[in-house]
Amino acid sequence: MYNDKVMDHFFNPRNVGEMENPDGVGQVGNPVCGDVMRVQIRVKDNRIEDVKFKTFGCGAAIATSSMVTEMVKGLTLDEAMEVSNKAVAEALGGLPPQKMHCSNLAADAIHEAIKDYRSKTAVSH
Amino acid sequence: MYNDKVMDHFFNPRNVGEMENPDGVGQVGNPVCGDVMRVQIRVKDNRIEDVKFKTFGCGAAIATSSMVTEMVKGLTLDEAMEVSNKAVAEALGGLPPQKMHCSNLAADAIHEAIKDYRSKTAVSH
Amino acid sequence: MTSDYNHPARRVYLDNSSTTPVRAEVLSVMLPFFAQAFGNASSIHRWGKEARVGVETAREKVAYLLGAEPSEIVFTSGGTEADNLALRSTARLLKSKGNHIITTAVEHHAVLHTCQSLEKEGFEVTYLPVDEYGMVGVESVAGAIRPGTILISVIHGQNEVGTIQPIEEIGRLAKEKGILLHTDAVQSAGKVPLKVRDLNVDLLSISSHKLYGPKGIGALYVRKSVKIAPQITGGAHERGRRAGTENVAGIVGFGEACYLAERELPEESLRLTSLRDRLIKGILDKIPDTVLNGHPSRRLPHNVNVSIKYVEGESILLNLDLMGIGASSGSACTSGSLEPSHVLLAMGLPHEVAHGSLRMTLGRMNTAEDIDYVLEVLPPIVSRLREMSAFSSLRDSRACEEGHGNVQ
Amino acid sequence: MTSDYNHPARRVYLDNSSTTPVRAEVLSVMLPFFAQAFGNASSIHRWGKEARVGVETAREKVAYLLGAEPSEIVFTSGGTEADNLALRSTARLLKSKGNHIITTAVEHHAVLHTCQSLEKEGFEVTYLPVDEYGMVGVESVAGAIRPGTILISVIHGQNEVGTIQPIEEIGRLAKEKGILLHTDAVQSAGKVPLKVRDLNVDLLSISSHKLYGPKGIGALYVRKSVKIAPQITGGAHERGRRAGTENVAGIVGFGEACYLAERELPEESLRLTSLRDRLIKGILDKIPDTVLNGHPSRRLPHNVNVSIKYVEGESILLNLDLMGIGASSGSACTSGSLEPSHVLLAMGLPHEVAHGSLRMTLGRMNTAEDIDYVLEVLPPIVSRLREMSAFSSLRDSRACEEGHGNVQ
Ligand SMILES: Cc1ncc(COP(=O)(O)O)c(C=O)c1O
Ligand SMILES: Cc1ncc(COP(=O)(O)O)c(C=O)c1O
Repeated sequence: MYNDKVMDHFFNPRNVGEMENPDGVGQVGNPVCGDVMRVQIRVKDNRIEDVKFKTFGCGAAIATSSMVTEMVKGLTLDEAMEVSNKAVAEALGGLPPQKMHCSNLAADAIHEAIKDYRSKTAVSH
Repeated sequence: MYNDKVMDHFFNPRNVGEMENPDGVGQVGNPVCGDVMRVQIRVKDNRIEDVKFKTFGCGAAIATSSMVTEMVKGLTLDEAMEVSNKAVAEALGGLPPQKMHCSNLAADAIHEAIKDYRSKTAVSH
Repeated sequence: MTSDYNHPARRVYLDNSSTTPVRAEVLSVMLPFFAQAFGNASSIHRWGKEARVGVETAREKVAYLLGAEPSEIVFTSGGTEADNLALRSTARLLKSKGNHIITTAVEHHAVLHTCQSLEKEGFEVTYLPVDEYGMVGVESVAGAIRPGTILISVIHGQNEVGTIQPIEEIGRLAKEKGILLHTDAVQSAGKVPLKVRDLNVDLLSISSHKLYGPKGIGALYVRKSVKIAPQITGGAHERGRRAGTENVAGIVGFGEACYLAERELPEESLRLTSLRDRLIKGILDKIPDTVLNGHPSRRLPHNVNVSIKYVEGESILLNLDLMGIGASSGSACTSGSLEPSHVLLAMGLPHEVAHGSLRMTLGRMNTAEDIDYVLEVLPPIVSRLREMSAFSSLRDSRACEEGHGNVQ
Repeated sequence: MTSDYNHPARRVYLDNSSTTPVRAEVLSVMLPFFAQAFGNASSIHRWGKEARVGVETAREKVAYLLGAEPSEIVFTSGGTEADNLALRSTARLLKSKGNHIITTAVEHHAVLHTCQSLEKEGFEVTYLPVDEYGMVGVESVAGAIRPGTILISVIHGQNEVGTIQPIEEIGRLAKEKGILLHTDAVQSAGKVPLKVRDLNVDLLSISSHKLYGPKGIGALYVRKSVKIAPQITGGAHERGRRAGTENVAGIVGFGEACYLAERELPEESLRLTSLRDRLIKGILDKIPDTVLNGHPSRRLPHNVNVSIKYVEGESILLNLDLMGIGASSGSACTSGSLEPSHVLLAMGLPHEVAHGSLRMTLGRMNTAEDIDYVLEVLPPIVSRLREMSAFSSLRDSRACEEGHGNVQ
């Protein structure tokens, strides 16, 4: 069902975990639907310096979470906002059709984390 | 489908053929239905001294024709009139259910031959 | 003429339109799917994935035979189910557009009885007549089309008499009129080229066991643009078009059989045609009062069907069987009903001639020696049966018959 | 935790409710029917007669498993088709008597989706609720009966959670009320005694590939006094109850599988029960936050179904597969829809717990060592997934969650 790249990210996910005092946190999905992704970012000079994730979900959910963290690390926040769920799926070499809708929300989680960061910094300024 | 006794009568039918100047002839069935049986009898002292048949039909039709000739040879005409199609089927050890209706008319042919004989002798007296 | 049933001089199977043996190459690709790659093709573990690969590879091979795309192939439990699915699904889905179906008088029971059952549901069915060769005319199809006609179903290669119908032309007509066309190609598959794009068909049925694959598996080709509703409901198998755990080993065998059939078709079909014509000629030459049934040239390469007058089909079959020859007949006794073959009657054969029909259908194991054996064995069987036949005596002695008027 | 996919430490197939491998004894009786006794069972020649003997002997063996008469067995292409035949045929034939059908919320899709399609045809269907164990109450069946109820269909052994329904009692009730009772016994066959006279059922579905027979074949038991109309129409096969050339090899294998299953049932069912309980206990003991789904005692001997909280089913399956273990889940991701198992939801499980369900179904190849291997491999998989699960962190850190309110 899944290709080798997806399986690699599933079995050896990059950037799993949590950080202390993240600059932004994004969470999408819903346990009722079978998917929850939670992303934390550390921001420096308007760039994503570090990123960690935790995901409850199927193979696609975990692999896309892992993939997106690799993709956005080092990008500017604006660049990271341009990364789409579709781009994540493509970077993984494609997902099974039935997985394109559910289980592919990882980019959304990043966007939420960036928005969270921006809203907090907006407030503190 | 057919038991060994039926097959024996089919492959080695008794009393096939025609006789010269039979005392009675009976014919039943219809080529349109796939079965025609024709029986000739020679009568002596009110008994069936000899009997011959010709049959167009399936395995059951040929086997029942053969069987009935064996059964009636030597019987009085009244006794032969008592031989039923059912009795013929039983003497053969049974026929497949779908053959009980069609292809099992041999006793009828005998009865017709006896009636033919009786009608002719009635006239000549 | 005695013969030991269990030790006939030769065994000659001439009933390949009824079913065929599974080829060794086919059985060998099936075997791993019984106890090793035995998974449910819907499961995500290794056993399931192996099974899925088997199913999808087979789907490509079936598609290759038909010049179709793999996604256009729906596996079913056989030709009968494929015919049922094609007709019932279309009828129900298009009910709002119309309730008229056109078919022919020479369809297999799988189509004929399904049409009859649709009539009970309120559909109107036109059963087109055929000519003396069992051929339906394109004009007659054209003439039957009316507003509300939703489906045309015409058999491709007729199973009893071998006549090949003008499906391409009917296909062009159907396309022009925007009416769906189904063809039952169960007998043609692997015998004559059968490319769905050339045929202009929307739906086409095939069956594995007619082309050296296992029994219990078949397929319906469904053109990409055509929607069908499942007739067997349950899981989401076959993209929602046919529920039920996939018969993986059967599908794999079927695929291989289609692949081999397509690869060998050009040569094998010539070989069969020459055997067929040798057998037909031999029978007509050696046995008086015989006629060929079906079209002389537009004919399946493996089909021989003759009527042998004054004898009944089952009697011939039993005698042939004793001699090791397997064949079939359209006589009532072998059709499981009181009527002889509806196909022979539709072609205008009298009942009594239809009762004496003999079908011999050739296959890849048959050789010229088999044909010669049949031509040696059959004539004496016929003479013997004719000698004992009350029907042939009718012919010879109409006069004497009148003396004893007991014909019912 | 690394493992080479192609060389796992052990291969443990625990998805026997999904399908089973064909037993060697079964395959060996099937083999002669592919290329030697390959005839069409309806043909009158030697090839046909051999095939017919195979089919009828198999019919006796299937009847033996069910304590039925051979004439009460109708072969179908599988469990799904048997369920479809039972429901659709009854519904149509009894339409004049009424249009109400009673079933349960925990049926297999083969019954559930067929009932839904009958609703579209105008039938009314009551889907009875079940308790937390997936059990339907006899009183609840009784309460749903009304004038116009023509059929009750209740699954025998539930395929996902293993709960065995009180069919005997429902059967007594149905008999008393003169209503036909169908049961889907696909999962129970060969696992628990299944005598149709004891069960008081009129119709009962079974499937070959669930009991070590080949895929693509099944049967519907039809009590002698019950008439059914064919759902697949065509030839007069199966006494007019199911058209299509008989899948002879499949039928022969199915028969043998039934015979062996019945013979070995008493011993094998005890053996499975003890393995099952060892596995259940091991999981509940070793992995926190797990619950058993289904009835603790009125349960199929080979079924283990647990919910493992805070992890999602497919993730577990993929990890188990890497380690050589085949299992299944009721999670949405493996059900082919967005919803998790309708069965777990009907039992009242919250969605998120249903997503984390894991079904392991034992079979005749499984040993105590297999169970121990699973109990060694599964706990670290679960820990690892839970560590990376955003869902478990929700549990531990409700407070912090509120700070970042992006939950959709
Ligand atoms: C023309 C035709 N259609 C349909 C069928 C039915 O196919 P199956 O035997 O696979 O059900 C047959 C053969 O029986 C056939 O010859
Ligand atoms: C309870 C139940 N009913 C019906 C079926 C369908 O049987 P088959 O796979 O033979 O179509 C299954 C299995 O898939 C099942 O578990």
